[in-house]
Amino acid sequence: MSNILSVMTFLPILGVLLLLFIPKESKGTLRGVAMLTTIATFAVSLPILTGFQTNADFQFVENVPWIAAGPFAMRYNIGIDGISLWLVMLTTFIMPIAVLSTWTAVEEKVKEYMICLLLLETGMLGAFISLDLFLFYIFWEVMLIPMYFMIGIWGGKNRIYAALKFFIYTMVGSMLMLVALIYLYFLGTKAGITDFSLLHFFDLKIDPATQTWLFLAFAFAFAIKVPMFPLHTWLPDAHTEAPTAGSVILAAILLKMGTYGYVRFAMPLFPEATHRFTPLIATLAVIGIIYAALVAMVQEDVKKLVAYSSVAHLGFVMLGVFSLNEQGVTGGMLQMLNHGISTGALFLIVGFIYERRHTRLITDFGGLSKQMPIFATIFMIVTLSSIGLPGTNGFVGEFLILIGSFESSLRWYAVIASSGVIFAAVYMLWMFQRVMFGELDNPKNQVLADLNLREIAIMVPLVVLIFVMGVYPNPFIEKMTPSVMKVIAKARIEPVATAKVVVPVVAQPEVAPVQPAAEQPVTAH
Amino acid sequence: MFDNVWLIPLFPLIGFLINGLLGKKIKNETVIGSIGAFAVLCSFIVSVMTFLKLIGLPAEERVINVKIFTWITAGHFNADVAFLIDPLSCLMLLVVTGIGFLIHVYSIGYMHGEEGFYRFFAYLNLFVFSMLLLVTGNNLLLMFVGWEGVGLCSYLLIGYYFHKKSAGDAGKKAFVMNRVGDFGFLLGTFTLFWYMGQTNNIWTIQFTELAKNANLLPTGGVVTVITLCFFLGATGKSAQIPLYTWLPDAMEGPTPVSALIHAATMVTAGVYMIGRMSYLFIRSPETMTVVALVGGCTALFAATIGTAQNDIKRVLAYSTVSQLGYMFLAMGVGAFTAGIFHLMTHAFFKACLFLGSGAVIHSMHGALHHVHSHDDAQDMRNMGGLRKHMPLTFLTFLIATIAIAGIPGFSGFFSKDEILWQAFSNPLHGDLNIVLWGMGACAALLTAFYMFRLVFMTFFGTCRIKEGAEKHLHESPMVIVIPLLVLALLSILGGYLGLPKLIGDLFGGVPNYLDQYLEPVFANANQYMLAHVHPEQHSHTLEWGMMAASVVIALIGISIAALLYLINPELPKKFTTAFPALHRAVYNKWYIDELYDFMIVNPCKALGRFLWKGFDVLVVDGVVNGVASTVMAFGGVIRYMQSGLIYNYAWSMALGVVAIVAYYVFK
Amino acid sequence: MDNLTNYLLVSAVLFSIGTIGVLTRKNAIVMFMCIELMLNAVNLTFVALSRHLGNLDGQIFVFFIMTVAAAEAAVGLALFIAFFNNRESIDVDDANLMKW
Amino acid sequence: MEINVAQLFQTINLATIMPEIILSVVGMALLLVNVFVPSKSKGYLAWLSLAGLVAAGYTAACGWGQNVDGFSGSVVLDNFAIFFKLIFVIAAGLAVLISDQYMEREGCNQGELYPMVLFTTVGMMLMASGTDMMTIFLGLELMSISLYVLAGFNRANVKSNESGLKYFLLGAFSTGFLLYGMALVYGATGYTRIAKIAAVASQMGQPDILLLIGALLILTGFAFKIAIVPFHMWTPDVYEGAPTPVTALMSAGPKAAAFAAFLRMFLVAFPSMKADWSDLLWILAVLTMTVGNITALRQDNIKRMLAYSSIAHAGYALVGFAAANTTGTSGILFYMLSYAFMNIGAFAIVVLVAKQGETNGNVQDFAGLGHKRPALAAIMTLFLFSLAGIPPTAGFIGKFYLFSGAVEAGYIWLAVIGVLNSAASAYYYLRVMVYMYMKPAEEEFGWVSLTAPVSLALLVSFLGTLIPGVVPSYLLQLAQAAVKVIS
Amino acid sequence: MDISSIFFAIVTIVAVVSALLVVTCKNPINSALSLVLTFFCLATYYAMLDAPFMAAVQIIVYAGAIMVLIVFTIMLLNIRVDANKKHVHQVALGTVTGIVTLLLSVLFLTRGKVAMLAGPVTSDVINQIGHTELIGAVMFTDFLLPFEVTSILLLAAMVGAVILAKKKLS
Repeated sequence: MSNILSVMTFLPILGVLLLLFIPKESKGTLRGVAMLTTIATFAVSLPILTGFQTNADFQFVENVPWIAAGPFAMRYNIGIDGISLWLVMLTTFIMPIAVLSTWTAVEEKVKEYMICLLLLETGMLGAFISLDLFLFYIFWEVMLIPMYFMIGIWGGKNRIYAALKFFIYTMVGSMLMLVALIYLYFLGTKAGITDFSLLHFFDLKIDPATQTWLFLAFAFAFAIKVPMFPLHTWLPDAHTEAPTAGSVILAAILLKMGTYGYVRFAMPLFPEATHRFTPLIATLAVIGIIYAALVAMVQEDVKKLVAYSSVAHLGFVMLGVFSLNEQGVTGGMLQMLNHGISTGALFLIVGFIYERRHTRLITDFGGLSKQMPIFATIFMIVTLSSIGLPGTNGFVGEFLILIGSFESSLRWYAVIASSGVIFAAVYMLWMFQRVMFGELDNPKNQVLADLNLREIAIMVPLVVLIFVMGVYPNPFIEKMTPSVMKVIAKARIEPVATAKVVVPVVAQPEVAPVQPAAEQPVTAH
Repeated sequence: MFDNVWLIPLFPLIGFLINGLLGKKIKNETVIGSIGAFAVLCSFIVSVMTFLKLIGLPAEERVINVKIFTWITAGHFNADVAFLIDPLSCLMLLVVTGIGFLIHVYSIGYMHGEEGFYRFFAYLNLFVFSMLLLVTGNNLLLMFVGWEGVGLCSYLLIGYYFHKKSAGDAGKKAFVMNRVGDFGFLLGTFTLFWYMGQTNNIWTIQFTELAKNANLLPTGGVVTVITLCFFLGATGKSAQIPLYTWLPDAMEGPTPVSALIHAATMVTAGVYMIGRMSYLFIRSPETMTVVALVGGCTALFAATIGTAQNDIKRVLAYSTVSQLGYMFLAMGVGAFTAGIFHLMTHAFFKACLFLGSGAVIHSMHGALHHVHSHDDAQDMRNMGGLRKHMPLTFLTFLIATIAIAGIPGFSGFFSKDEILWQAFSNPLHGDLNIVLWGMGACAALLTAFYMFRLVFMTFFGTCRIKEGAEKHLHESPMVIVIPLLVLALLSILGGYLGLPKLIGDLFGGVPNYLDQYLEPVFANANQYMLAHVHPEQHSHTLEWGMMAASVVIALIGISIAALLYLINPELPKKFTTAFPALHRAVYNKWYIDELYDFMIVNPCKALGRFLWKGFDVLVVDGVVNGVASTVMAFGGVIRYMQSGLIYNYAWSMALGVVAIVAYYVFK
Repeated sequence: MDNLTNYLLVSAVLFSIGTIGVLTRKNAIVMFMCIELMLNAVNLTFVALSRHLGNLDGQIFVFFIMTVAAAEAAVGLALFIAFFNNRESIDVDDANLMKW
Repeated sequence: MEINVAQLFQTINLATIMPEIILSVVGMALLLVNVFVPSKSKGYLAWLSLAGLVAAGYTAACGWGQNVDGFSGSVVLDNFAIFFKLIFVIAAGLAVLISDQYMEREGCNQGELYPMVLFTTVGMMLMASGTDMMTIFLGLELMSISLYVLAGFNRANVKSNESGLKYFLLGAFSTGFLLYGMALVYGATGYTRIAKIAAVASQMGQPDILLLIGALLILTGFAFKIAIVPFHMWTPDVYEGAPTPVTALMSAGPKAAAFAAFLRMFLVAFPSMKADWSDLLWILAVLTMTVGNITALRQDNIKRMLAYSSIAHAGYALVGFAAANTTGTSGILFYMLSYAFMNIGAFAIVVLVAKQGETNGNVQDFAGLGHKRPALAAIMTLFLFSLAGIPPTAGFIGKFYLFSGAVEAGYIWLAVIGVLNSAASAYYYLRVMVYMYMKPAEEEFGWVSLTAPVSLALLVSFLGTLIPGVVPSYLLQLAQAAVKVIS
Repeated sequence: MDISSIFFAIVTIVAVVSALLVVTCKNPINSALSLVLTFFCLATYYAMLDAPFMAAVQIIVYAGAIMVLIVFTIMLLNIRVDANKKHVHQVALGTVTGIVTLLLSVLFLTRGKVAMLAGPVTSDVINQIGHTELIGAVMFTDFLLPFEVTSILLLAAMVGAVILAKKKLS
């Protein structure tokens, strides 16, 4: 099947069409169809994973003309490489879980809800597989719409504010990116590029001043999505108000768009600017890590706390990605997946207790461990994954990021970022303690039921992945390595000869001569 | 040959999985306990076999890496899941699995009837697994896995009684403080990896590789930074100044946990780690000084606090901190073997002490329960005269106490004396030696004092327990007593593994087995030391003299304790009334916790709150919403230009025309 | 040439007076008359220019402007009447239901 | 002066104005038919006029690519004109389709509406086709006078009166400036034919001040029709007061027509002064976008909101004009077409939701539409997203080309201001959605009757908004071909 | 200063004064009558500019048709004198704007150059062939289309006027 990517991407749309013909009263059928659609999408995505060749090329490519008018030529050009592969897999994997998570939480307007979810899936998959800048932009914007509705219609008390804030915040960024995109295209046409295909632009030489502006525009859009300090304030609102599935998708996948955007577009397209802005971005990332941790510490709302923890985690991702060496970028990519899984799981967990108690205030809970041991166990595991305990997925990513950035010019940033490890433990464990430990003194909490089978079924795949990725991350790393190397090769500016050479560039131990230890003069008397 | 090493951590892991996943279904305590204990026993057996195999090898071949699978590869960073079998790790394996097994057995009795029994054993097994990873991991990262893993288990086990707020707090405190240390560990790892790679193009975090290439490292400088980072990690895990405060609080956990984790094994991880990387530490004299001073200070400082505590476990906890200080003192003066030696003997007698105190508490608790009293079962002021009721426990406890006090013939004497002698004689720190020795000696005095204070208050004198409860006090079941006996035995015998040459010579050249055994591990460090510092030759007389001095010191301490708590129990009260401020300060642990709260915890929270309400909400969102509302306000103003009056509209048009025309006319 | 400029200036004066009228009066009919005045000023410009340029295009234009003016007058006055029917006024101040 | 009649007839070439002829004839016929149609069945007139429009559109489309002129060069039927004529036909057709229901509800179901719509369309077509200032002027006046009438059509309604009155007075006032400008251009060049003006202007080198001022005054005249700040003041009031179908037509048709004439005059006659006027358009574009959007933020009446938004949209289109390159101008064409679909579609929904007497026309009254009439709400959502410029809609593609034009011409800051405006505008479009989906209905919806013509209008505008958003290539190529003849 | 200049000056004074009266008269009827006077002045100008046909049309269409319509409407609506609402600001702003307009016009009119076309239609030609005939020849050849469009325009205006001015709907 040569068009498997298209099939995967547009399968949810098929589901939407099906949903349209189901009366809105038969909620069970609606949920079932949505569930089946997402599972089918996941099933379709599996051959992509198995058929993926471990090399740096784009695979499963489809490339047909789409728009051609005036100076522009857009193509329906899609494909995946090691970088997008896992994000696509993450998306298809999370979606059934998201659908399942709302089985009982959403009772109103089920039809619209499911339609939104499926549209969102198409949008996200499309954005990950687009190799045409214009196509990417389209999907990028399309994603906003269902998310906007999900927050606005099924959200909490302050949902309208949150939805509008989310939408307009993101739109401001992406609109500037659009201008940059157009400008880039016209730069390209002068160099003989005839369409929007990303691959063509990789080879485009752009003068540094122009790069700066273009990079800023792209980076701004992505930074909002990531979100990076200080553009993060939409996130806590959006997360707090969104329904569970919305938060899960937002955290697990949507935020990755930002970091993915950096890796896929901003960095390889504008290497000089990347080089120039690395300190700035690293600074913001590190501030984000510490800042979000401090703020998360004093949150009273569990969901908001998790939302701020997202900001911190993505700070790590940014730091890793901008360290521009294999460890850092690989770590960043891994951390994206990890964050998707663990923070997604955290939001699900918050959703579980919210569904039971209709409150998310930490002070309303306490001692739940006694009443809900299975829940407590899963919550604990996810919490640990989130604070990056070795053996869980969170650790591998974080460690690689830190070691990568430490090795690069971002050494001091890495030092400060490492302290985020402490803060993460503080706020997560404190929250865990306040919710799960202590006396079970609230009568409302004394009657809570433990997780039911459906909820366990939602969490088990995530928990399994948490450990699999923590204990045996190599398969994940291997598939992305060639692509990561390619990105680095494109985005990296070799230090000028006169500059102080500090770090040997991607030294290959087996090739580079290793001086035998014995020949070293031993300082002896 | 060592292919089955992976079994060692595997058994506890299996035990953990079985108990953790199925424990709730199993329900039968005996089965659960047996699974837990058996898993560790299996590990112990494999460890013993491994040990035997290892000593069967020539000394120079006793370093074996066993790779299981590649864990992480990214660029030139590579970390395997692989085990390092060498004398040091083997010794630790034996200690961990051996004592671990005893404590598992003990726990079956001790934890009887507790809610979440299966959980306890699952955690305990997980802990053993993590600890085994820590000691056998052949690279820094795998060690770190164990390092954090034991921290986690410690957290889980401290918070075992999660419904108690204090337990939750203590667990969190332990984890966070450990994390501070881990931060140091990580930084150390990064710096080492980067520096080694950058200067020598050796990109590795594997211990044997690092050891092989340690000669490439300079003295001081970067190595100081690296080692200080690692030492920060060690202070966290091993409860040294400044990160020691979590350990006393950790006594919120069940007593077996205190024995296993917070006395015998986990807290020694820092010492082990320094031993493991002795070749690094020795290359930074500055760090060595820091280690020695911190160790000495901690030993002394914790001991002072220990003198004023009334909670039986707290006394032991401060004693642990203090003893760990000794170990660091040893490491800091370059007496690595002595440090490890003390680690081992301490594991024996401190486990014994904790388990003994557990037995006491158990008994007290039962008795108090019978009379429906809410008195604190751990408060020594409620105890006294228990000797009669729990003779076996008393016996083992006394043996362990003598051992820790440093009475000749018992294990503690040998190890502690070795440390004091090294502190005094090792030329590494020059004139600082006297200070270091002095601190050690004072700590020894205090140790003897507060330990015997504990014994006297608990087992001697009149029984101060609530009326009617005394008759319910009884000796513990065999499942508890047997481990005590074994440990007491070890507390006596353990010392003879590392007889000082001086004494060994007395008995016809009995060698210092431990020294010989560990020699290959510290060879690199020792060689370096030999090459760089010139040991002064000390006369045997001096050495004998020092030994005698330490015995005298111990005896003085015991005497004072006897005087104050046995002979004239009114004296302490007088003393406290005479110096109320001092007593209060010591009793309240020199207010260090409060200081930390004031200096770090509260400012952090305040900062967090400020950033949230002040920056996030006010500034960032203020700007965002401000822009929005400014635009909206503009809209509100501009719309009023739309007056609805035609002549206004016409005027606007005319003005537009005039403006445009004027611009071009005057251009 | 001078002759032409004079005409153009006169028409500019008339045009400006018309503009002032539109801007200052409130009676819709008077406003409309002022607009007619403006159109006439333009007409004068056209005719003068046409005469000067020696082609008749300008005058034809004026012819059409007059037609349009007539049509506008018809429609405009009808609108005034319709407005007056509802509001009993032809003052533009009264055309103020819709604003902001 | 002898007139050679045979030669005259050769130059006339009636085919060039065949669409106009058809519409005029149908209009006049409808005036007659109207007398015999009972007032309850005026809907037939709608279908008849639709047929006329389709025929006119078809005739126009048949002339694609031929680029013939007629009436000795005072009119032309080229691709540019045809593209615009199709826009007018679509706008008028959609307006006609949504009229019957509205007029019946408002109790002013007079058959004359349809001929007036056709006449105004004729006017627009002449503006697009005119190559002589006189033709353009007369087209403009035909369009305007018919629109004055249409704006005040509901003569029992005070707001409608007021709307007509304001539109008329201000329109006539702006005509004064337009004419003065034309007079000056005539004086400076000696001609009224655009081609000849262009010939004279291009030889001038440094453009004469008279010509320049003339061009600027003409600009202000068109600016009034397009509703460019500061000539926009009439728009909200007139849009609010006019009968909704008329507002729909007004927002799409005349704007496009004015752009057609504007583009033709400036790109054909005054390209030599491009440096002068494109800077001005830059400023006007910024002003127009910003004022339109910012004011729209605070509107509750949805017609008024859409009126302000139409000002903003004029600003976006001006961005393309300021760029004055093929990308930008073809963007204007595409945008005007999409705008006709999406805006009239939105007005159609407004017609449906409103109650008798134009009550229920506030944003708040849309509360709960999403539950009660999900399909309607969904369609409205598409229109709003398109207006906000969010893919995959025609509105987005249009904006993309407009801003691309600006970027291509080096007006990057203009594009940036444009997109920021676009983002700000999202707020008030989203606000409608907020009410539709996120707030419960405050009172029960009346039975929103969906008659066949309105359904057709909605379907057409829905498809017209969505399809060019997904596969815009063909239309864009047409627009490119259309602007080729004037650039 | 020759006689035609003096005549021009007189007509100009009358035209400007009557135009000013249109603007300033409180009573619409007076404004209307003043406007008629202005129209006559313009007709005079046209005559002076060798455009007798335009002069005639000016009188017939403007003074005759349009003004009658306006006056008729004024009478029909029985409009009284402007209700004296204060609107000083508006008057001031409007006047200033108008004066600026005038100044600007003067500036660009005096600075601008009118095309030097020297077309075929000179006063000799006009005298020879006749103004009306000349107009007719151009109008029905070059400007046939606009002429035809005016028919539709007038039709639309007529229909519109009828619709709008009908009695109130019942």
